[in-house]
Amino acid sequence: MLHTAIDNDERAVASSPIMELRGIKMHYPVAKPMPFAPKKVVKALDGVDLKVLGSQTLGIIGESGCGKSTLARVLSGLEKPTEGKVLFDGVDINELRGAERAAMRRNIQLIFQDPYASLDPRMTVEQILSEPFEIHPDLVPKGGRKAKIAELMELVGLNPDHLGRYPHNFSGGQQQRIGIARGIALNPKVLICDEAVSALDVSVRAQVVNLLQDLQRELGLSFVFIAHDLQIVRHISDAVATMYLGRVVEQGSYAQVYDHSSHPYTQALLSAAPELRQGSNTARELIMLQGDPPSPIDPPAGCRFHTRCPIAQPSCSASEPDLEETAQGHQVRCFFPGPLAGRLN
Amino acid sequence: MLGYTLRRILQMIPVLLGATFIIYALTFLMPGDPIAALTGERPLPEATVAQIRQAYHLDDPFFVQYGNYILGVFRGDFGIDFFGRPVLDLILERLPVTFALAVTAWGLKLVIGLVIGVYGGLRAGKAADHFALVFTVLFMGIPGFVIALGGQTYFGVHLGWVDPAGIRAGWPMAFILPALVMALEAAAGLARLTRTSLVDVLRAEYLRTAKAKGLSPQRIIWGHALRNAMIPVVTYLGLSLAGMLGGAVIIEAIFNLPGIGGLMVASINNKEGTVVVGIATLLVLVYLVFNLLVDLTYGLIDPRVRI
Amino acid sequence: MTQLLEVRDLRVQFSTAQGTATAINGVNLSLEHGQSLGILGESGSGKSVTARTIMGLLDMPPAKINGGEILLEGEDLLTATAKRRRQLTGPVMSMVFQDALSALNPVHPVGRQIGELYRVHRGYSRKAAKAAAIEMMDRVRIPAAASRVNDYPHQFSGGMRQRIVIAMALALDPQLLIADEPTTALDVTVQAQILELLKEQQAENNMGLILITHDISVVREVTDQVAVMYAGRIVEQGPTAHVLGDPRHPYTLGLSQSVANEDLKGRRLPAIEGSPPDLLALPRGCSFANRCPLADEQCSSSAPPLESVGAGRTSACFHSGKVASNVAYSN
Amino acid sequence: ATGCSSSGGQAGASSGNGDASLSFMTTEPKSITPQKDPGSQIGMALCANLMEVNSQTQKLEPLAAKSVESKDAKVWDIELQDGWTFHDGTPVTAKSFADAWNATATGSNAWQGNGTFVAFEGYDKMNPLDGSKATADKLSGVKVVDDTHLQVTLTAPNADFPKILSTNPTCPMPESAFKDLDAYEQAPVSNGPYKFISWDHNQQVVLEKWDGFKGGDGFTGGAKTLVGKIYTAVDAAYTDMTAGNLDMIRNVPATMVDKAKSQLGDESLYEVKTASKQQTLQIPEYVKELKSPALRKAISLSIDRDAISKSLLKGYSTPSDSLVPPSLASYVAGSCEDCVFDPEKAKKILADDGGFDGTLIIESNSASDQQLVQAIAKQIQDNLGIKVQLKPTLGTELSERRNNQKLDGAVFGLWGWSYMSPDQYLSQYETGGDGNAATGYSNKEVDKLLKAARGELDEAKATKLYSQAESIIMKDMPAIPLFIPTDFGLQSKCAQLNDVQGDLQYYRAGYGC
Amino acid sequence: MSTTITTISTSDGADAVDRAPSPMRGAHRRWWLRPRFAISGTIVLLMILMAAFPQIFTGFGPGPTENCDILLTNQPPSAAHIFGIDIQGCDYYTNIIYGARASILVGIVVSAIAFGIAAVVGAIAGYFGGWIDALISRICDMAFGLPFILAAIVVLQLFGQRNIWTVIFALALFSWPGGVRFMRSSVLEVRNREYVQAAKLLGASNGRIIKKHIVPNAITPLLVLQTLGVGGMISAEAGLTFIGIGLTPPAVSWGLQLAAARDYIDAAPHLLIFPAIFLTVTVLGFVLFGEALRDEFDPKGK
Ligand SMILES: Nc1ncnc2c1ncn2[C@@H]1O[C@H](COP(=O)(O)OP(=O)(O)OP(=O)(O)O)[C@@H](O)[C@H]1O
Ligand SMILES: Nc1ncnc2c1ncn2[C@@H]1O[C@H](COP(=O)(O)OP(=O)(O)OP(=O)(O)O)[C@@H](O)[C@H]1O
Ligand SMILES: [Mg+2]
Ligand SMILES: [Mg+2]
Repeated sequence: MLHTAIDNDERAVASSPIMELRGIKMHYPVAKPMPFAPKKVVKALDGVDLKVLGSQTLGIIGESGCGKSTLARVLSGLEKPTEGKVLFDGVDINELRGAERAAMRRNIQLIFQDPYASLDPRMTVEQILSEPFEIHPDLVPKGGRKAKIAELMELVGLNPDHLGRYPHNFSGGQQQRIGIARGIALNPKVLICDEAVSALDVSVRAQVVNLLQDLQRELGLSFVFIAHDLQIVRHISDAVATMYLGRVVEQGSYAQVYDHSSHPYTQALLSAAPELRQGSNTARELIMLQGDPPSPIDPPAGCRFHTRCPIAQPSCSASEPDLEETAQGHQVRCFFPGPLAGRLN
Repeated sequence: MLGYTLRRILQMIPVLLGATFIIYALTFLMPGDPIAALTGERPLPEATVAQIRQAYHLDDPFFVQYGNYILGVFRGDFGIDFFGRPVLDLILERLPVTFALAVTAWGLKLVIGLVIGVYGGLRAGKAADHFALVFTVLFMGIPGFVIALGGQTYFGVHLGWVDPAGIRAGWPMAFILPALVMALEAAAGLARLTRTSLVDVLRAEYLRTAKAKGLSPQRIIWGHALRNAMIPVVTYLGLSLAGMLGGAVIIEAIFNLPGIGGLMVASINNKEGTVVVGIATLLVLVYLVFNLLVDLTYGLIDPRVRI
Repeated sequence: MTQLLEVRDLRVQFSTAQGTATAINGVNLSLEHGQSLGILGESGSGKSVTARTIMGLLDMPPAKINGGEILLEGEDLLTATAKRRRQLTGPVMSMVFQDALSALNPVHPVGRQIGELYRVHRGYSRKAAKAAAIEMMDRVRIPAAASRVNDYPHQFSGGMRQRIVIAMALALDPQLLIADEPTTALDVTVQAQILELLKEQQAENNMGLILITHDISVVREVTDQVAVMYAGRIVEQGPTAHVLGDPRHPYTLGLSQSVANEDLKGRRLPAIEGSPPDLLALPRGCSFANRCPLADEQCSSSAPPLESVGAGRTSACFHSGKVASNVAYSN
Repeated sequence: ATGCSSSGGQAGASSGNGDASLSFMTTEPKSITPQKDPGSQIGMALCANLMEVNSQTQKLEPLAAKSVESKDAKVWDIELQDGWTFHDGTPVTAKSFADAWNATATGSNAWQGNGTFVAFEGYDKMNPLDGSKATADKLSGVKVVDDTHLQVTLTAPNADFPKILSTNPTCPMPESAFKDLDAYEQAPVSNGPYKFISWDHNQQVVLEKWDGFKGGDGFTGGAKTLVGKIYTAVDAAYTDMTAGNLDMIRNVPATMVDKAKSQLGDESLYEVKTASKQQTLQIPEYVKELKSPALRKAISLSIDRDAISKSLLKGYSTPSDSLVPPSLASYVAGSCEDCVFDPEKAKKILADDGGFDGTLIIESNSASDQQLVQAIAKQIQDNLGIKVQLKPTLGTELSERRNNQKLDGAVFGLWGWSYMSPDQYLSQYETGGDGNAATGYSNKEVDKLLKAARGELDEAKATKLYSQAESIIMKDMPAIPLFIPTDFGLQSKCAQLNDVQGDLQYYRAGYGC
Repeated sequence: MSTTITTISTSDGADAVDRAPSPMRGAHRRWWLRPRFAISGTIVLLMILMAAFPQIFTGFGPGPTENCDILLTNQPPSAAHIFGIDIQGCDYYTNIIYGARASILVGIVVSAIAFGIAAVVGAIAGYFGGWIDALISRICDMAFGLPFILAAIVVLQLFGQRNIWTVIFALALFSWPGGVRFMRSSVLEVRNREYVQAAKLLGASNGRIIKKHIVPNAITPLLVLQTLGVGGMISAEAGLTFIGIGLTPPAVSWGLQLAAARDYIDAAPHLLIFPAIFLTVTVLGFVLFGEALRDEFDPKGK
């Protein structure tokens, strides 16, 4: 049985980055209208630098389509970025080959949004959970696998007697637990959760979030946590990055980003969440963003947010601001950072 | 749309080349010597045979023959048959008949298949649905020539409604009966597809929206369900027309329609390689064009498909 | 004055391969003109089925309405003729669906889909219907509506599509609008826009609104009244602020507690353990008993009725008095 | 029957304004130039040959020729009729024939009539057997003496030469034809009783009686218009006839006869009087296992021809007991002693011969007579107790295998004559003769007898020589005679079919409405 | 102050309920009681039995070509010969029973081959995409575009002796492209499923992913298609034989019987009627069986 209370300050101790993204660009080609027409691309990620610190949680927030899932795929090594480096322990994972790559594979795992879709419906839980060990036979000797699988089941709070069942025999929350068990089977260092709790009911969501936090404490995992539920991201994260149109526009500790956000987009985003407005210690007023995010095929010139920014100045469309440090560990990509209150017309 | 079409046309070239190559190679491999068979029981003198071979380039190595053939095709020259008639003429003479037959059959199949399919789909799971299934599959199961001969005797000879054989009556009278037979045989697949697709669509959320708008059932079915149900059906429809062009051999023979089918069988029997390949080339071309048309139509009825 | 909507003891069952599932097990609801009611509950609790039953959109079979009344401005919908129902759906009551992409017919331009309402219910000409559709699209703030009226659903973003669905629902200025999870698929910024739009339209037209969701903060934000559903039943109902601030049913309490908040940072979240009962075999007693911290013998032997627990409030719990002080969910 | 064309036919059955019209079944002609497709009924109607069989007298008579004569059967003098013209009015001259013959004998033209001229002097130069290039482009044996006289020299005496002149490959062609053969192909001009009107590909060919024809009765038919309706299969034609859309069908399969009797009435059936065809099982000499004459005889004895003829063939075939059909003068009844059914004797002969433990392969054309071949095979297998395997192949392939001597076993086949002469049958067993490739049978004695018979102008003597040859061949039994099929035609009420020496020709049918 | 009653989040199977049961499981229950399944299944079973052990049905009587009497040719049905006598004078009932073998064998083997090829090739095309997919798709186009009859005739011409295996070969050669397309599109659907990505993340090789995840999950529609196709192939064999390019005697098959019967439609209609009935019922059986299977496997089914 796991401990119930987690010391907040204990985790806040800064550790060295276990993963790092450097200048990541992920461009997807768009189908050409004519056989010899010029090439066009979707710039899903367009220059992203991020650090994932050891045993910490990095939360990522942003509107739909801003590139969060793409980031998750690039981080996990499912996709090779068009440009830039994905460093794990200082080594670019995309340069690794053969055995080294296989070994690296174990270190980064991804938990998917839809718990049911991420489990092969034709496999029993036992088959699903033994797959990692079949692929990496050296990890656990054949005889010990059964025990290891049972241990995993227990770890995520599932009854090992249910190993013979199929995914559809489980509830959504339980399915997500199976997914998590598979994710941690290989003892990864980094677990990426792309909306891993979005599909779950509130009460179940709470259970899974608790489980993730328990695991982090127990196993020293690092998390990259992507979610639409901003309150949950705040709850679980040590550091948070806000993304907009393929770029990180603000990052810092959860307190810096949530309570002292300096980028107008972050502020608008947070203000839009009713759960953050209600019963929040920081007074928030709804800042309604107009319109949809521009197309990632032709992002606006200058600051990418200027088309929807409530405090945009003509200069904003001329050039793009850099991600600049406004406080210790707090970086903002804005010419006019700071609280919006009082600056809205 | 234009770009898409262009790209598709470019893709056709290798397919066309490949298909003609296969058929060419196969006819080349076929046993039996067309020249030896030319004069029946009396073997031709060697020299004559050699001379004829030369005239038809049959003595060239296979790849040279094929190459020459393809070059000819690109110039619109499909070669000549052993009686000196241009193959293209032979085919084009008969193509309209097969075309008329296939299109008529296709149209009838469309009507029969859609009506039965929609009928079954709207009453999915009920007796009418099962009846529709058995009806269509029954026609699929009974050998086509049985239906054909029966229809020919009854409607053609007994009742005298149509000419039992030949195309003298012209379109549509000469084609109705054979086309109907083909349509009945082929309607089962369409009916099933339509039914399945319609049942799927009837479960769709947007039909619920339509109901929530207070629309009448007729309006819901005609205005919202059918067009969506047709989307998966269109592919099948287009390709089946191409298939009917090449698949009417038996029906053409029974109803004495001078179409491609008879020519096809006769030329294979006589080892008229150029004719066989010519037919294959044209039919593959027709198939590819239909395929393209289908996909373009697809774009028309389903706005989500961007072409 | 009559209530806008009154649902009395509604019961709906589904026949499935495994047996009969009781999806709605005696639901009572009432709504006045201009009022907004939130329906909360976890997945599978029967929120959508309730909405569909009211709208007459259930597929029968497999569904079967086993009893109850649905009175729309005093007129019983369950006994009305199909034609009469059609006259009411659209002009008097309408609905917004969750998944806006699948709720719109992919092969028709959005303008046509909105305009169809005017053509069918008001007999507009094609041209007039189109003009009305543009006006409606303007009303839900679709930029450059006139130029987008001929676009197809897939050409719009998720938020815009949802607005079009709302435009369709509002087109004939209905008295009652049922919105079934209108923002679940959307991200927060768009959600804020949509909720704002709904609130505004409701106020403008003095329309009754039923908002179905499992997001407590959304209910808090938008509605005056809230009903909490559990396993096909309303377990608690009353003014939103009161019900959520001071729950009288352990399930309501569990729901409101399991949401993260700033003060819980760094701590475990309280969660309701277990899962809802099997609808194929509902327990004899209180459906929530097996998950309830307060459950005792009475709870498992008989089902608690929905009883008044204060001004305008009802709760279906034998221990409604003990909830606030005595329940805490583990964390 | 002729001459009633003017008596005015009823409307309906006839075309247009009361003119008598008859329609007949044909397949889409590969060509309607007689030299290219000698079997074509259309070609026959278009062309008047030098000699022809009179349909009334059944005798071979000069037609376009005034006379065809020879003293030694080797050099033949031909005198043409005076004043004959082609349909277009140009005169028919000796050159018209010589030109046509030379063109037909030119190998590279690959006209089907080519082989007809094999007996002519100079043919070998135009079609060298060893594969070398042709050294001549004209038949040296054909000499145009003057406009109405031709002299033909053969490589060896052949008394049948006048009969050869009655076959279609010897048709004349007008000079205009050679200017544009392709155009001629589509609209041939000839000298026969009917002239070409139109060819609607795959639908019909229309011919019309030519007023300028100078041949007498017995060479023409009764209808003013002849319409060859094109069918791909005889079944369709039959159905069309039952629907009243067709007047004449020839080569009606036996399976159709009973049906026709009941549906169209007895009078619709025309039975060809002179049987000209025969079905045999030929046994190639080069198939080692089947070399023994005793085995062949045993096989022959094990086939119950009567039973098959009565049941399967419904009596529309008669068992054959000779290598030639009975209609030929050289026929000797029972010349094939072992063509009776005697399974006991068969087994005994086979046992005495040492038995047979291989498999008897029977090749046949997959498109025809499948049931008959099966029945025969079954008889052999059941009655003789040897294993029989069928090998049906397509016509072209079978021809090739037969001509190139690549058969794997016995081959079932049907043989018919082009003109009525024992030579047409027996040359199959002459070294290098017509159809000899099938069996490859070679016997010097037989060769000598046949050569002598051919050169014999005295018919009685020739007949004797042919019979003699046959009895020698029969000893080796390179072919097992099976059946003489009865040939049927179908006619509507208006058509009156007749045949000339076993050949039913549409254009000579009378018009009876 | 508060009574903490419930256990904590790692509580085990207490809440392991059978959630919304999958449609498949439900449908599978007593499937054999469904009329469509029962009827078609019985037909299919019967026909397969007939093909495998014709002796059972002929009561250990003589084989198809034994005890024949050519003199009895084409006799109509009688008490002794319930289906009458065929052209060769043999008992027609026996013949038809033995004829099942060729038809069923062709139907099943061709479908099985097409199934195998389509499964493998379709999986490869769909999974790898790119030029492999383009190549395979173009090849499929070729095979599709060639008129089936023409291609089959030409291929059948290549064989001197045509027997059941050559017919199977010719049919199989041109009957897989449809399956490939089918398989390809269902693989395309499965390929991007999250469980496949999860396997990739675990470091699974392409081979393993295809074998363990893609094929098992994408195969059902193809399986159903090919079951439906059995009936089609049986008809196709009969059709080829009918136009004289399929089986040749002494083989016994319904196609041959129908082809032979054509000449005797009036004289001996029983020759046509009986094999036609058998063929129709068999095709019907297999098609219905495929349909029933489809309904069983279709998650949207009921
Ligand atoms: N394989 C792909 N090909 C082309 N475009 C892609 C591809 N994957 C993602 N994109 C585009 O990249 C952008 C970012 O997508 P991504 O899925 O990362 O967004 P997201 O932030 O995860 O959104 P959501 O919150 O809706 O999941 C989108 O515009 C998307 O359309
Ligand atoms: N067509 C149907 N057939 C069988 N059971 C059904 C059907 N539709 C709904 N149900 C059942 O009725 C119950 C209530 O479903 P409903 O859709 O109302 O839940 P909900 O509260 O809207 O859940 P969610 O939040 O997931 O939308 C569920 O248990 C569901 O399984
Ligand atoms: Mg995403
Ligand atoms: Mg719902």
